Amino acid sequence: MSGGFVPNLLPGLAARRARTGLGLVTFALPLLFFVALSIGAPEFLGFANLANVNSQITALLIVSLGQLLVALSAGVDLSVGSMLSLTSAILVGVDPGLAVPLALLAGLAVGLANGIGVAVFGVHPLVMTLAMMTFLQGLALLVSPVPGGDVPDWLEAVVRFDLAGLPGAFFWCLAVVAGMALLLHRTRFGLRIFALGANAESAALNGIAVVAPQIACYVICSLFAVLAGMFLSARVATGDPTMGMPFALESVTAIALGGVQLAGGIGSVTGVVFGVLTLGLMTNGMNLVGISPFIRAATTGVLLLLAISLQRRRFIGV
Amino acid sequence: MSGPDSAAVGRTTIADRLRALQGAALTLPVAYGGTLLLLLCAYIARPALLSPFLLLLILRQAAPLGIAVLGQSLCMRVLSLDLSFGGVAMVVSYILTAGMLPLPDWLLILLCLGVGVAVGAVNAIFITWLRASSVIVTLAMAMVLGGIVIAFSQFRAPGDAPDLLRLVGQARIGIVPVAPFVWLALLVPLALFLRLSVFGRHVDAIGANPRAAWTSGIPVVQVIFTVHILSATFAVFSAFLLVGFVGVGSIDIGRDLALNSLAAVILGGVTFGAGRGGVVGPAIAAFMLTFLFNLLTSFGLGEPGKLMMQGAIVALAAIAYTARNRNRGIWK
Amino acid sequence: MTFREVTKRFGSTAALSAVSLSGAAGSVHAVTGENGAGKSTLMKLLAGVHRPDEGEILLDGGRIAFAGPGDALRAGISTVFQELTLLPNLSVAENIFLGREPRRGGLLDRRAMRRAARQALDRLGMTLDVDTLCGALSVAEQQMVEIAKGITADARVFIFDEPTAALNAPEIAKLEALIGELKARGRLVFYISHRLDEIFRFCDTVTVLKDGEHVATAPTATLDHDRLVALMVGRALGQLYPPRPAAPAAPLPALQVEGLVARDGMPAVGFALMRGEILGLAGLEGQGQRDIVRAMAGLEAPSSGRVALHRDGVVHQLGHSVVATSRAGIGFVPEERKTEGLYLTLSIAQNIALGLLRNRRPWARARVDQGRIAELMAAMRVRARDHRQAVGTLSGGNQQKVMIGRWLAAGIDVLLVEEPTRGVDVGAKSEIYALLRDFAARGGAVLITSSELTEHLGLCDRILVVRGGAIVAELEAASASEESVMRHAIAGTATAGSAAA
Amino acid sequence: ADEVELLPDGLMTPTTEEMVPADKYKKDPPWTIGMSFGGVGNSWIVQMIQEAKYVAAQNPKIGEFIFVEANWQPAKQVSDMEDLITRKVDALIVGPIAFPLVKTQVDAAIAAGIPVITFGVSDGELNSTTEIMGGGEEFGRVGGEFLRDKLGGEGTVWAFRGVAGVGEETLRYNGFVKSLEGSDIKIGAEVFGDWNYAKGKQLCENLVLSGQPVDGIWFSGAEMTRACIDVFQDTGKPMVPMTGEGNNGFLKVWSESGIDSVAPVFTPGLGPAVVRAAVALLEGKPVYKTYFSSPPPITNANLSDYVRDDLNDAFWVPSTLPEDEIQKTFKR
Ligand SMILES: Nc1ncnc2c1ncn2[C@@H]1O[C@H](COP(=O)(O)OP(=O)(O)OP(=O)(O)O)[C@@H](O)[C@H]1O
Ligand SMILES: Nc1ncnc2c1ncn2[C@@H]1O[C@H](COP(=O)(O)OP(=O)(O)OP(=O)(O)O)[C@@H](O)[C@H]1O
Ligand SMILES: [Mg+2]
Ligand SMILES: [Mg+2]
Repeated sequence: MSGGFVPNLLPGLAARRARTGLGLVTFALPLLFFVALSIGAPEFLGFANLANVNSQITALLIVSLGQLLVALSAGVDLSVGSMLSLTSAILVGVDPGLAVPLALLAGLAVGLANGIGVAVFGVHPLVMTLAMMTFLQGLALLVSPVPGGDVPDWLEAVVRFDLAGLPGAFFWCLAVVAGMALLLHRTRFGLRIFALGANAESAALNGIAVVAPQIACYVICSLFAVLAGMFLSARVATGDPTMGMPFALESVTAIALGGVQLAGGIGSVTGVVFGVLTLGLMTNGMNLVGISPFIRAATTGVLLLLAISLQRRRFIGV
Repeated sequence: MSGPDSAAVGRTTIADRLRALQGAALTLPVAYGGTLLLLLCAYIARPALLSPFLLLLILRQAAPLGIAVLGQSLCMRVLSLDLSFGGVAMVVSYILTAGMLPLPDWLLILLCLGVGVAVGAVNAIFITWLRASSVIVTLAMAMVLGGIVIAFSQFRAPGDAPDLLRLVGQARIGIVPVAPFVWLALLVPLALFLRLSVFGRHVDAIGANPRAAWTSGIPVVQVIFTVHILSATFAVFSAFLLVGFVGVGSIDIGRDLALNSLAAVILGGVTFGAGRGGVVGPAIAAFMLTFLFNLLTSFGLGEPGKLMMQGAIVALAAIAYTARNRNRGIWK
Repeated sequence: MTFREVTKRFGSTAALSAVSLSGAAGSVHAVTGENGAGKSTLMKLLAGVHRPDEGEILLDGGRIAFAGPGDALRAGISTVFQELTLLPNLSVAENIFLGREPRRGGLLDRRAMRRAARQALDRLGMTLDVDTLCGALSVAEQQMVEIAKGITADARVFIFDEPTAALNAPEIAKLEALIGELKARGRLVFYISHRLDEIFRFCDTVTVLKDGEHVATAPTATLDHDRLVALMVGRALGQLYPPRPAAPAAPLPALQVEGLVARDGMPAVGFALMRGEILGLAGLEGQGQRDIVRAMAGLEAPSSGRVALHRDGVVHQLGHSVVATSRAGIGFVPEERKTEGLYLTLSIAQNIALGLLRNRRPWARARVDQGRIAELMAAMRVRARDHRQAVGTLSGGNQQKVMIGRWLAAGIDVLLVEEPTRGVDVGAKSEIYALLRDFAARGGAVLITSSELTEHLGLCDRILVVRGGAIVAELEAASASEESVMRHAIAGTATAGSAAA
Repeated sequence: ADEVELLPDGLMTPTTEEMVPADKYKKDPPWTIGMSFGGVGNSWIVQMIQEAKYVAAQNPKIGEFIFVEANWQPAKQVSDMEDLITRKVDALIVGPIAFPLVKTQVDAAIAAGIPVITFGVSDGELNSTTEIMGGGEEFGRVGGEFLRDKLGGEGTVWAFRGVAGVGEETLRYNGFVKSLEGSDIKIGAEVFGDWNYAKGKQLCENLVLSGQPVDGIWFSGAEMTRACIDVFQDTGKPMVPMTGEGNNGFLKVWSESGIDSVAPVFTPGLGPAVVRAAVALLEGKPVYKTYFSSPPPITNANLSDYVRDDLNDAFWVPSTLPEDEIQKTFKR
């Protein structure tokens, strides 16, 4: 297996790509879907449909950007889905005036618990967040056992507006992408996350704190999940204690499609945007093309395998 | 002066030995302590659960998870993951119970094992040759497998399980159910093989440093291949027991297998990347989780309370375990 | 700055016992001693990595207690650690300024960072692109970046823990000049090295540690090479290099390399490695020695060319895979022991046992002779608590011994070694040399690359000089000199076209 | 007016006087009809969809019948509906995970001139054109009253619920709880078996094992009753009254074991009913605002009229499929 490990020598561009994890496939795949759908489904390029796609991917994008941060720090957060559900439950389950602050507070607490468990006590992130996922799912069902209730009006207004003909979701995407890009690429904090994700021990020998930033990653990730929960609840205009269930694995899938390495230190906001887009186009495309629901799961799986196998990362790993 | 001195020496050696003993106890996987604690809880609150008859039945319930855990722990020892268990279980359940293939039962069973090997091999091809992320590969594999079953079955519930598997899944000798013996029959040889064979050493090496294993000529790719094939095969056995126990086919059989096995493996003391971890710890952890589900159901907390307790207990167990072993790290 | 009676224990091993030492501003203080003597541990106490179990550390008369490396940095102590600490996914500039990134308006000021990084590299005479990711650098380049990082810190105390283990003479000269500058600016420099000539060249005072205890501190001027070695090793050391046996009349080839193009764009090389000989691939840093060795070991697929193993009159063409080459009987010792060489979390015994099991089938019984492991550990003088100690907790030099020992145990024909004695003390060096010579004498063949020219001259039988990926000269080590090798290694001076066949 | 018959034999009755104005949604064929359903995963839903598809396929005026399911994911259902509206279906059938989730999309469809047929009774929560349902509180009440009757108004019962958080599930449970009001029956344990045989079996075993007292069991339907009967038989626990549903597998076990039970009827014919309603709207025929299906339950007395020994366990009664279709898909 001569290809098992790529040599240490990567010239300029390739070297830079080594940090972002971006490859040709990252861009080519959604582009391919886009072109194929433009040709194959007449409704696809309609403004209404593109706006739909935009709204449909926004929640996943928000969650995935949070997941990206945790993944860069060499962790993973499986509790994002339940956090989203809990947010949704809180939004309709408590006094409307308290709902949003309470949801944010919950996000903060969950992120702290995850982060402290992982960074201070050294629990494996998969176990810590899996346990948290179960716990939060229970809590969400406790707060609001069945779907229903009303989301605060102002929140709906903040999500479902149109500006200059563009849907509100578009601006949400813009804001979170810009925010995360700024945090990751233009602050000390961002740079240090890349550093400690690649090798926490070396990073610490370089004199940077490793525990607090790691906790911060989990907190920010949870808060992003809360944000996604607020967006999604406002979008469907009601609460649902199981709304977030698919998001845990989908967000991990999306970032992996975007070239982010779960081992830490490699990934980019751009990649995540394209990863989310890939998944979004897959779902929308299957609805438009009218693929039978009975072969949909298999189709998604095959497309995923295809996408992932084209990436050929540097090392074998999780 | 010499008197107290030598006494002090004697004391320290005893203390040392005690400390060593305590150290050994502390490095035991969390599953051991956790199981004891749960048994204690049951003793106080639900003594009915501790009757031998019921304990044995719980053991039977734990067997499918326990077998899946064998595969998962192997994967994690070579820094990989296998989340395709649910998909494998669906395929097995469908092949065995849908009656679409007019084959005798034993051939169906062989066919399932063949499918397991194939699934493991495909997983491994993606993970090694194409160097794709094992999380995504096996998740996608689960989707594909489940999707194929859905496409074929159109969600129709399949028919009855083969008699042989029903027998194994449900039969008892006296009060002792048979299923745990299947578990043991897979666990013991695997544990021995890993402990005694060159293969086991290679697994340790790859877990400790895959790059070093590669540069020193250990057949990393073959080992990962074998591990994934074994893992998928164990998933097939796990599904055999599930199908046999349920007695009829079911679409979403084994849905929780992947994530529960993951939790059990880690609670059982297998760590990513340390080249450490046995087979017994995860097995105990599989029992612990199953016992926990039973205990929580018996408390009648309702779904929310049950989920919250389950999450809190797993998290606290993991924290307690790693916190004790904290000072074994690099930072002192 | 003063260490007062510091003691540091790891479990039951005492890495340092009651060591006292002080260093004055404006001086260069060498710390030396055998592998595992406690040098790095002592420095790590100062760098905030470890905290002393007993005793205290005083800086300007005040007692210091650091919670971590960050505190030490902020207190003005800059450290170049023995293990490389560069992050592979950060650029050179980012690595140099990690932890003290320049900011403007609260955001990273990448422009300023790159400019300052450029300047730092210039001081070291390096022409690296500051945007290159460090994962793409060779070990020597990484070491230089580490030095750049250490030197740009605005610190009062500078620690260099074996900065030159992977460096060549010209780079060492650069470092010497920089350390001279620091000294002139009134800084205190702690300098650790196993290269004794450097100690005499750079340092004012030298402290010798042995088994975690302080042996002596003396001005370098009052010592000479032999006395220093005697202090370190506790005995007079005879010949560092084992005697060369007489060349056999009709040498048998072990490895035959033909038309090997290790990487696209490199010239083809061809040479034979004989049984019983130690062959050196010499040359300046980054001239392609590494690519040639790695292609031979099967780690990287060459663009073209063949490598054949001769055994018992039979020629085996080797495939391009590490599994195949190692099965055929070729061992490879990489220069980066932490990432590519060792299983740090496994014990010494497990590491060595993996060598012993090299050619066994996966299903075979993994029983190894524990006696053999003990024997090897003794022969290599591995300083460890016992064979169960995790390799990751050994001192650097002892790790190197375990890595070489693993291959010596593996029953192989050919050993390809990158930097055989990186970070190894003089005493252990002579042991490793003797082991390699012994291996060759028993019919094996050894190929080494080394940044230490004297090692080539002392250990090897033959030296191939590599420049620009081509073999430009073949020299008999016995008759070669540093000048003659350098003449071929530096472009322009040697007559081109004298490439060996 | 000539009333549209959505289902024969009194299976379906309008529950309001209010009608959709004739011709309001009249359109020329061929039509595209879209159906978004919350999810599939049990054999009742599968049969319901199969029957709907069969009716659609038989009707030459329906050019395309698009069925999408959301895998019980609210966000996906909303997206599915958006996509269907974008595809400009002529009529939209929606079986919502919960009513509030789809309110916006229903409004959007109505605004776009697409009639919306809701699978469920939203009591005005949705602006659907027409709403069609069965089961619901009535389903739960039938079971509850049966138990109340059998237990003489006192004792402890277990409640086996469906998928947590699904509207229909909550309705059934509420109906059950209401029917117990004023009696001395208390609910000793409450679990969510996801309407699934395998999960129901595991949970029932857990409850039986933990030695909880039980005098009767209420089921939210589907295949859980059969699972529980199997567990009681396996463990040798004396049978207690259990409620069931019109599932052939259960009916067979019921008639063989001769236990006391009742089966509320929840017909898969609801599938064809919503399709016929859509067709009627597009044809411009008069359609009532709401319909409900609550035929009398199956009891020990009329059990033999329903049980079909020649068909497999996945068959649900009463079905609207013609006999040859039934034979084709449900033959043992
Ligand atoms: N918990 C956090 N969440 C979000 N951003 C953070 C967090 N902690 C730090 N940052 C960001 O990371 C950057 C670095 O902050 P930090 O306080 O670590 O710098 P510093 O090294 O202390 O710098 P200085 O010495 O100049 O104060 C800042 O831009 C800050 O906004
Ligand atoms: N983290 C640790 N855990 C346990 N033992 C350790 C640890 N770090 C160092 N040691 C032990 O402490 C002793 C001193 O090690 P140290 O690294 O200071 O040696 P050194 O003098 O730097 O050697 P070298 O020249 O090989 O670098 C060694 O015996 C080593 O095994
Ligand atoms: Mg600050
Ligand atoms: Mg050292």
